[in-house]
Amino acid sequence: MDLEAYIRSRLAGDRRVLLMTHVIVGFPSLEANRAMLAAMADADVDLVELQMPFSEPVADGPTFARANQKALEAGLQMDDYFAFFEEAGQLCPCPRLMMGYYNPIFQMGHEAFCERLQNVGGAGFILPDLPFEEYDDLFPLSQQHGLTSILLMTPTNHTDRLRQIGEHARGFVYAVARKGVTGSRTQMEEEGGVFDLLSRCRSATQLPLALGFGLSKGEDLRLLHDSEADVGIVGSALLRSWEEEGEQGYARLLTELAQAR
Amino acid sequence: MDLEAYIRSRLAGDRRVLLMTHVIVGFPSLEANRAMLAAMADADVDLVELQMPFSEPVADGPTFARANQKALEAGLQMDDYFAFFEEAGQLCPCPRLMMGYYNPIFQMGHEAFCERLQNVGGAGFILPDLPFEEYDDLFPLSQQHGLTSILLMTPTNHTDRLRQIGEHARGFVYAVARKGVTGSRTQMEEEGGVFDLLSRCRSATQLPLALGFGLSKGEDLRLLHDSEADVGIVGSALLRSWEEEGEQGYARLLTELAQAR
Amino acid sequence: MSPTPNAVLSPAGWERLLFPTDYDPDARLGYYGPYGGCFVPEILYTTMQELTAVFDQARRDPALWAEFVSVMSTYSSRPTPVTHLERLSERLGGAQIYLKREDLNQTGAHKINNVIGQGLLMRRMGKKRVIAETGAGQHGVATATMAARFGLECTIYMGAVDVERQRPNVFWMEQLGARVVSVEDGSATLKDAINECLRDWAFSMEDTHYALGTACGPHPFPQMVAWFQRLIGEEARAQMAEGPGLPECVYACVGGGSNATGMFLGFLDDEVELVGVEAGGEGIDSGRHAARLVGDDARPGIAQGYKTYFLQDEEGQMRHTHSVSAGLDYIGVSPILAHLGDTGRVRFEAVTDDEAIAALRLLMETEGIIGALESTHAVAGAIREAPTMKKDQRILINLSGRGDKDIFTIADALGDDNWQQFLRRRGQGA
Amino acid sequence: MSPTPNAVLSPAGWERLLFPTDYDPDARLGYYGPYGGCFVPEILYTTMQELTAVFDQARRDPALWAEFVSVMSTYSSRPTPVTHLERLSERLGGAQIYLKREDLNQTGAHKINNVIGQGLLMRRMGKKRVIAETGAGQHGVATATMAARFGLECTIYMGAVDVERQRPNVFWMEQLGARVVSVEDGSATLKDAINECLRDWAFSMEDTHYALGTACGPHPFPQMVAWFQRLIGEEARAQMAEGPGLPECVYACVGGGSNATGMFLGFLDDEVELVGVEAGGEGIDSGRHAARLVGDDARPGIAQGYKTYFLQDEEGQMRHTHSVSAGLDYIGVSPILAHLGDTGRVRFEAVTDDEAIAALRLLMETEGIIGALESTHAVAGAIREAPTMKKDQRILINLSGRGDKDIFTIADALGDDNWQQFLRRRGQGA
Ligand SMILES: Cc1ncc(COP(=O)(O)O)c(C=O)c1O
Ligand SMILES: Cc1ncc(COP(=O)(O)O)c(C=O)c1O
Repeated sequence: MDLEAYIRSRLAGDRRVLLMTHVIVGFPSLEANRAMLAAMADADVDLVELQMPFSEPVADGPTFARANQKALEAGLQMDDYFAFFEEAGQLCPCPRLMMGYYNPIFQMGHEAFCERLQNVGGAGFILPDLPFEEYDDLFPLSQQHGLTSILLMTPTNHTDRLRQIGEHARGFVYAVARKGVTGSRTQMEEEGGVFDLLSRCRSATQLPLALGFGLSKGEDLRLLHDSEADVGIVGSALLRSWEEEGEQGYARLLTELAQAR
Repeated sequence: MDLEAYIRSRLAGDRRVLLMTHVIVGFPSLEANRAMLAAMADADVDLVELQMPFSEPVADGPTFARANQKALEAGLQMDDYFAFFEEAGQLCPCPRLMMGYYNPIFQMGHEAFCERLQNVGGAGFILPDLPFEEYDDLFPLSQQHGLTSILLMTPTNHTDRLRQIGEHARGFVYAVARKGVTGSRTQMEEEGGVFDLLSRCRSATQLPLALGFGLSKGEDLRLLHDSEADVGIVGSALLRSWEEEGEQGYARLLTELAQAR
Repeated sequence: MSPTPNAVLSPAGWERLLFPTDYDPDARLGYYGPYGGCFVPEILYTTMQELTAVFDQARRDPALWAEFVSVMSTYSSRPTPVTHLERLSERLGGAQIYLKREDLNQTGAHKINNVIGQGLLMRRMGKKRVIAETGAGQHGVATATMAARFGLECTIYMGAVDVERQRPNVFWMEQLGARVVSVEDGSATLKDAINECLRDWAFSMEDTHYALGTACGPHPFPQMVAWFQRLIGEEARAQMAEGPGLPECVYACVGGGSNATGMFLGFLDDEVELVGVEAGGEGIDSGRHAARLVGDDARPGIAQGYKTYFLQDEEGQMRHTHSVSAGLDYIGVSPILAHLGDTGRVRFEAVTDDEAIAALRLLMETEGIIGALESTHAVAGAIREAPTMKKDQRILINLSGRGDKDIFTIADALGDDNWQQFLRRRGQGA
Repeated sequence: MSPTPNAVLSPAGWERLLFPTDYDPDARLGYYGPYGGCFVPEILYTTMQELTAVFDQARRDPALWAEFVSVMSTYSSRPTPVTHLERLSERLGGAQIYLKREDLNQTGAHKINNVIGQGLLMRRMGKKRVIAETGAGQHGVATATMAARFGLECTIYMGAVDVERQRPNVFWMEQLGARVVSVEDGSATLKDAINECLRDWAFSMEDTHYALGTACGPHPFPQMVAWFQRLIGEEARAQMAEGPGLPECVYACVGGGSNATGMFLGFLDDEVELVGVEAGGEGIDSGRHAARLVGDDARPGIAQGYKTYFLQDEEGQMRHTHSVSAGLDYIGVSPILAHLGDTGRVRFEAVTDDEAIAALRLLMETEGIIGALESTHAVAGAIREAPTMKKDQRILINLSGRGDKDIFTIADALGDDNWQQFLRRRGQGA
């Protein structure tokens, strides 16, 4: 089942919105990542992104930037990443997306990347610093390997740009809730904010919309129930809860989020 | 008796050359100065210069420069200087010359200066930073006050300059033995050195010649016996002996110098 | 020594090099051969497009260039002179050596050229806040200077390591009214400061311009920075042509590549050999260096918004670089230079820390000129080659900046005891 | 604000001011009204005469001036620009303020003008060694620079107190190949360094030239230094005349007086008010200052080879002076300025340490220009007056140097904690 169909089928149940979560592989440790994925399985999370650490994470705010760096300092390499990606499939059954920066992909080669990601069971990938014009053979190759390449739409994009992205998008569209990088809170109900963005995205694509950047609690998801959004993405808030409240706090937040779907 | 006549009369005795000594008033202390003058009296010195301390002693080398500074730091003022100048007349009977820089004289005024110097029994003065062109009314005033203003001739002066100086000179001419400032040794027998200078000075003046700068021992005076020089001036060597060997060493050097006349 | 102007680039090659096509909102511009591009998060797409459009309009408007030249000649000392180094040339016994004196600029380096140019663009865009990265601190000081002069709010991002290495520059930036943010991420040096600027910009682009300091980063920065810096090369070419005659050979140091590109563009269509000098650090073999185009340690990659040769490991993670000169200590290099290297139009050399310091000394002793350690890399390159040339041949070196700013580094490198003791006394509040 | 060009000095007044008669070996020249002269020990008489003769010949030889201008425009960045300070003028709400940018010179101050000029005279005299005094270190660095460039041996005398205050400059002088001698005598500052130079010279005059750094000292130094520095005024007058129009008022700081004299000479025959700004230190009343022509603390006297206003006690002993800026911290003042003050052609003002520091900050914040603390005295003077003038009136200020060199002093004055902590770390060898 392709990603779009999967999302639509999950929404056919009683979930008003789906939950996609995020892990930086290798941070705080692979051990911790395993516990996180187990908690996600318990919460029956719908989708998960597994971020591949990179030394120059320009789209990430301080929390994730430091996490990237720590994971690399701890020695995480590509082999470890893909091995964990595979293992994650056993820990948590939902579709897994590779998320990361383009350079490591460019270095291993598009073909090799697609092959490896397919081999470890990836559903697709998100490359925030690779605009669609630069995909080159990544579009056809990803399709050949059964991978969905996810594109982003943002509040600063003009209508034609959104339309162009819509034309290239597959699976679902990652709608970036606000300006800036990962990690800050988003004020959901701000004038001209999230809901405005979602309706602009909806004019540009019929694909499911996943809203990310700054969602942090059940309430944020609930606010999406009657919106154009099909998926809510929670990243840094979860990492923060792990760091501040440990495994139990993490599980508690996951449960809150899951229940708010 | 004027200074020139005094020198000629002393040379009429058995002295082949006269000895002029030097004191920086207030250094190391007035007390020490008194002992110095007493020793000079014992050695029957022929002439003495009493240097008036100045804050910018450009013609003095390190030893004297520091002595000027120390005397001022110890609080020596003009009143002290002239009082000591007068007292020196009791300590040592020979003619006393004021030696110093021009600015303090300029500040007190030429007239006042001449009057004060006359009142304390001065025979004349030497102002190494005042070229004869700048004397203005100092020439006539000094004569009115019975003071002889001593000019300098140096190894770097061309013949016409020496002749001009000769025309303005009175009493005797202070012949500077070498380039530089006070305080370094002079090699008396160097090629084109002291004796060359003396004969060039002699062509420019019939006045007695006093040779100074760097004479330090009896032998230096003895070398002047058959020269054009009428007076040998010893300054820093004496101060050095005081500092290094104390009062007794000082007296010993004075005796050596006196005997070498 | 065999200049071969590349057919593709000549005549008027640089026009085509820098402006491959007219602006077209649907086309992604900014490629120089396979290098360049604009790899930014989608949130910055519109900003980059707007900047490209504004720049594209401005560069076709003769009034902008005239205004730029006018500001540079009344606020800085343009045209900067070309100095003939008679004593150094004599000492080396070969070619006549000439220096283009970017060190005499306001703030002491070529960086001000680019910053003033971007300042003028900001006026056109109506933006009131400027952000910039800085490594050596030169670009930070230049940006803070421009911000003060133009009345703009200013934030400078600087790696924590560089903040410590370049404290005097931090002090001056703050005095000039800038906020200096110390960046603790990554290797806490220049590249991390660039990342931090991109992050700030992703929030603030509405009222904020990012004044990138070298001919790197996403399009249109390489093009824009090179375009303003070409003032160096244009002046120098005219000065040499009117004076002693065109040089056989032109040297410039290569950090990000802005001073080199700016200089080289003036001579691209001439029979003049162009040599870029990279930081060889402790030697290419030691692995402790910042040479991207010399040696085999760098490979093409994509980071910080553009594609070029990067010093990176097998898996695409950026490596730590090393150079005695903070301004050359960078993982990437201008895509324009990467391309000119591929085509053979520019030759690249690397010079070690020790050679750069020796060149600094020789230049001081023979000519009384204190070059920046960045710039003395170029001097060192020329020193190697001059003796093999004839006395009637000419070398032109771009002295991109002055070295006063490097006193802490240079005094350390030369092991000056008096300086160390002085610092100890001052540090104790004496 | 009522410029009254002095009849005696105009027209072409400066020609007559500087060169009262032709050279005549029997006449003692170098008087400006009652000030000036040549009060040196007889041993230096011949040297002074020779120097006067060489200079006298050189100044009548158009080739010398042409060579001077050529060196200054290829080795330094002459003509230095004039910068209009729009933001500062606006902030003050009065006259339009312009800066003559001597800070953009090679070595960062006007001092290089004089030194290069004297270097060209040395070539004519065939002398191979140069000595110089320095206070702030600027003149020492300039002299060491010239010596390196011209291939001369160089010794710089510097008061021990200044050696400590200005360590960075000492470091650079040494790197440039000069021997720096720390002078412990007297107050161990500038005046004592001058004395030490005169002492060295009394030994070494045969192969050595004393390159005095300001328009003071025995004739022909005031004349010679002013003659070379007038390049500033000539350029500035032409730049103002061609551009915005002549200023109503010209400001310059006055240490020894070389930058002020050089600037003022350009405007002596114009209806332009000339204002010299002295160092008011902690205030004239405090007694801790270096104002010779403002207030009553100085009287005419003779020291260091010339006659002028000196800060001295009743008995003619020189006093300790004080200023936050080492370059203005001097007992005497140019006899040319003393005379121009007497005749009313130049007005003198004093500015306190605090005002000079405030002006430094304001200039940085509004215009991005870091002036030397010496120069910001002139800026402070103009800041006082500008608001009382009309918006279409013009003030020209000579920015004699840049302030990077003052980082230790300025950071102290501003009480910058980060800087102190940085020094502590560096001092501990971190
Ligand atoms: C004086 C100087 N030269 C050169 C560089 C290197 O930059 P680029 O290669 O962009 O000219 C720097 C960077 O800080 C610099 O300060
Ligand atoms: C920058 C600067 N301005 C002014 C002066 C004062 O000297 P003058 O009065 O001779 O110009 C100095 C002296 O060191 C200086 O360095």
